[in-house]
Amino acid sequence: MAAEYYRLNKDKVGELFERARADYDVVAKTRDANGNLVYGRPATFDDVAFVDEQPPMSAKAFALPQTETLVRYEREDEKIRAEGPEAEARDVLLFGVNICDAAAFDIIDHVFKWDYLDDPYLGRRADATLFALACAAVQQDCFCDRISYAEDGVDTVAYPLEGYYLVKVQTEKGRKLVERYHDLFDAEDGDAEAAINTFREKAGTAKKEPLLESARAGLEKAFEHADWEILASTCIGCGICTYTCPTCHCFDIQDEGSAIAGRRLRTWDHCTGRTFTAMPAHQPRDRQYKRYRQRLLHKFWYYPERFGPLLCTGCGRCITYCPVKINIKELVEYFGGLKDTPPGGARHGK
Amino acid sequence: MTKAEKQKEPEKAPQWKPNIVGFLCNWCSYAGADLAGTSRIPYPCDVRIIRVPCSGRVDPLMILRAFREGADGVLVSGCHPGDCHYIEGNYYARRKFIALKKLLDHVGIDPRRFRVSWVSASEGRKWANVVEAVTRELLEVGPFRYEEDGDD
Amino acid sequence: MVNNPEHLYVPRLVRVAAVVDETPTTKTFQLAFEDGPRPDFKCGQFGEFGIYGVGEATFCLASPPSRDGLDITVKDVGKVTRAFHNLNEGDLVTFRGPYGNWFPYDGFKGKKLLFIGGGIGQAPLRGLLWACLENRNDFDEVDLIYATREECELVYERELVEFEGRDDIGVTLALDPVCPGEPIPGWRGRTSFVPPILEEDRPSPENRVVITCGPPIMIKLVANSLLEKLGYAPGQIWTTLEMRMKCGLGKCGRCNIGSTYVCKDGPVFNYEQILSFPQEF
Amino acid sequence: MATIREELQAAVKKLFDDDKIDYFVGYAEDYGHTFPAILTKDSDPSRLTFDRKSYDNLANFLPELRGSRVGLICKQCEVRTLNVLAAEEQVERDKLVVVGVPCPAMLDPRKLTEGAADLDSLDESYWQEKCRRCLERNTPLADVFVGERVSTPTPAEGWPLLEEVEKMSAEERLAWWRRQMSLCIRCYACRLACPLCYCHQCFVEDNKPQWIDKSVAPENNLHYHIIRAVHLAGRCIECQECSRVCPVGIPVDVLNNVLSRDFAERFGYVSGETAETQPALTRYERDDKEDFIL
Repeated sequence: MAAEYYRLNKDKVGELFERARADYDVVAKTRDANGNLVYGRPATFDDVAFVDEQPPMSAKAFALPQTETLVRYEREDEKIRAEGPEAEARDVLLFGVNICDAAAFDIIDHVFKWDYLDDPYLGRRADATLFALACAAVQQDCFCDRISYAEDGVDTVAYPLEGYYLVKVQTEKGRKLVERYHDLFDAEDGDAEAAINTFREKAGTAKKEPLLESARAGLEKAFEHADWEILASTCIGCGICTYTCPTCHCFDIQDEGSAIAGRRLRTWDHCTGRTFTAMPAHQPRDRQYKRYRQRLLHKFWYYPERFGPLLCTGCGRCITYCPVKINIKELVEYFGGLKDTPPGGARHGK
Repeated sequence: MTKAEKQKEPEKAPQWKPNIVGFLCNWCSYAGADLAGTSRIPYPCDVRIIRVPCSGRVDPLMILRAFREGADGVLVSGCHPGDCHYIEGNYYARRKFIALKKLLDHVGIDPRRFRVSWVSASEGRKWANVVEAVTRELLEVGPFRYEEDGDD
Repeated sequence: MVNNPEHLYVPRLVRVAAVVDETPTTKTFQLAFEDGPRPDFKCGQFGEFGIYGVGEATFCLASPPSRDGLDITVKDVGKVTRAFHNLNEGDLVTFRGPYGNWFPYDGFKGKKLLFIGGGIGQAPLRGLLWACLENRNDFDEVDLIYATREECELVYERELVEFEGRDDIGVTLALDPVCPGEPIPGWRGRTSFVPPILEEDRPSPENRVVITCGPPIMIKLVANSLLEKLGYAPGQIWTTLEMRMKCGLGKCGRCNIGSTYVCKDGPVFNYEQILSFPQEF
Repeated sequence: MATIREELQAAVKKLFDDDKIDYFVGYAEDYGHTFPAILTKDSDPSRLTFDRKSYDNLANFLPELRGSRVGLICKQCEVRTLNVLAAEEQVERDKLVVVGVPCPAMLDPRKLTEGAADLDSLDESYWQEKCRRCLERNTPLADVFVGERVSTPTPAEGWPLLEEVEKMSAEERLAWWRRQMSLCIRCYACRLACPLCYCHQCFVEDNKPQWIDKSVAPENNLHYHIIRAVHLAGRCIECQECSRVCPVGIPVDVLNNVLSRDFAERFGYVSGETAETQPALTRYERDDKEDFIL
């Protein structure tokens, strides 16, 4: 559908949240017991953090939960009864989600819907409406200005302008949301796209060349680059970058329970971990730098080669939360030939 | 079972009996328990015994796994200090259990849920007393259940 | 009961009809479908087999589609395979599949076929081998080279004996040389790694395809020998790759080599494709 | 006068030029962060630094470089780590060149607000907890020392957060830990950032039997953290890396502190103080207190 533009008065946001709670399962940023920002289910608008700041965990868990039951089984005498989980039919509204989190869903849709349809994921995805909030300022490690991901799939985006939110509606789901609460929205009569562009320039989120997409040609030649070994060798192999990432989607399938009853479940898994590809007699990625290289190349070469978009929205979490601050953007630029100096100055030199 | 149903369940039904997992050293406590049986000493039958070669074989992992599988209490029993079949296994075990006990206490798991005893092969009576004491304590403490969160 | 066919991850239940001890660490399970017809499959495909409470593992379908049920050959190496080894006739296991691509059977017609198996790598070849023998007239020469480390590690021993008695298939068995050149007492085959055998017998590349599976190092050495010493083209060599897999559906990301999903685009590849992958395997 | 940065870079250059080391493990500053970097002879040392954001325990990178000659920046945290590793025969001391530094006390990244002006002047309230307890700011027994020695303030007593938790009742503690554990995403960063968690196969990766369920649930997470603490009993040197790296802010080190404090009282040693002390769980006394045994 063609985009539509509305105005939402800043003092109406609370009302929108409260009223949406009657129709949707509303997810928004809030603070947990430790004071950390999380996507949760705040009971009132007072608990909602309607801010730019990113929670450590992205919003992907609402379509791809960290642990999810695939099959429940029960044995009675000689018979085994097994069934998949019942589909939960509930409309989720992701309220005030960052654009980088919201746009990620469209990107990972590709893998879940090519060939076999992954119904658990796609079911939840279809039930989710995205009401994104555009950032007024870039944060320390993020680099969405360097990735040209499409935001067209984000149902609605609210741009905080002077005195009001300019709400851009891009999908039918978004239109349904605005229509439901139409009395809160006013028509936008000005040149909305121009206003958005100005806003982006000011926020620092306007796209800047060279985009990281252009690094792919270089990356395709850099698989054997000697510096992987030294630059990625500080990677400790934890799962922080993948688990906090809005686009990382790899998972493991495990059984829990006994022979009598239990469940088969899937949990997030990470390619940077030692056990990811380990087979009894063979470990193809036997060094840590190879595992890190897989993550980087999957995002900036393999995935776009297969499905089109980069597997990255530039949210920067994998830099902010990385224990050793490995910087994926710098490494893409370096190995992709956009930059001559390696981050931190380390070279293998062979 | 839904959460609501679980809550409706009485916490301590009168017939409730604790699930106790006992890790017993093959050389002493297991024989001690055997002696208690052959001597026909009556004692509560709520301990499910797992025979291990030495109390030093008992890894804290096993104890936590037992809780995870539904044990209300875990009892580890080995040879008296100085009597270890392998000379020093129970001395090492003792230090390990100090650490585990300290941690369980700290995270708020009732200390009565994890007990250690030294019972020799000749102490059938002592074994019966230990089981009696452990069972009695667990009846006071009640069933062990982390509150279920569920993922879906 | 009938599983919901709509749900991607809910497996079917199949019954273990027979268990065959192959080697001290390998068993073949003949599986029967009772809840409905056996799904159609093609030689080279694989399935996700599992035991409830233990987990799932990936096994190739090791019997020709013309036979009833299906066979899998399982080496005891891990958690799930160990549990398979403890199964008895009549037990139920879970099955999802068939998944993946298959050998281009029709494209092989009229050609000379050379099968090269190594150890448990004979299992993925077995279905195709039997399918070819069942339609023997569709093919020119058919040969098999099968190598293992020790004699007791030969799987499908009875079938090998049968092949040796047939005149429509050439069979070469080989054991890894402990001391090169030393004959192994009582051993009826050769004592050599596979590449020297190839370089000695020199099967000509003319109108021939090689189908090989085994440990990664064997595949690599065999391919090098064929390409460099015997003048084969990469497109004449076919293999099936073993990668750690979980979903089998092109979702879980575990079996990626570059942008290739081994579980969807493979497991069967010709060597031309393999050479185009990022060389991490 | 040369800054510590310049001195450090000169020292590293000299170590490479004199062919004393194959790798240098230090901190580099780039793109607004200070992070660990492994340098070779051909690397550019001009980004090497040592500042108040040099958080990582660099001893963690030694296993990856085993067999090579390594130069390593050692703060007090690394020194204590090396002592434990030496007691456990995990480090080749003769292949190691210890580069000593005066430690200015590390800042707690969670207390830093963005764009904090002058990092050097931030007072104790911004420090990491471990730095308040530091026994010696200047690396002892360094092979090379760069920078000017600083004085060490009197170490602070006590573990504030641990003591706070201990004030609660047992039920409250269980609830508190459950709440913390419900945040855990099992990324295992705490384990992997820990220089003393060097096992090739961790118990969480075992699956025959599977001790800890893979599903992310508070009880599974709690069991993982308890066992990890047991494995670090009497070994943990309180570098607090586990807590610093936690992406969801779980104070993982509190569990370790429970045992550090108890073992110090019970067995009378501070882990990593010397290279001679064997960790408490690898030895025993015949008369160890056994007040809890029936």
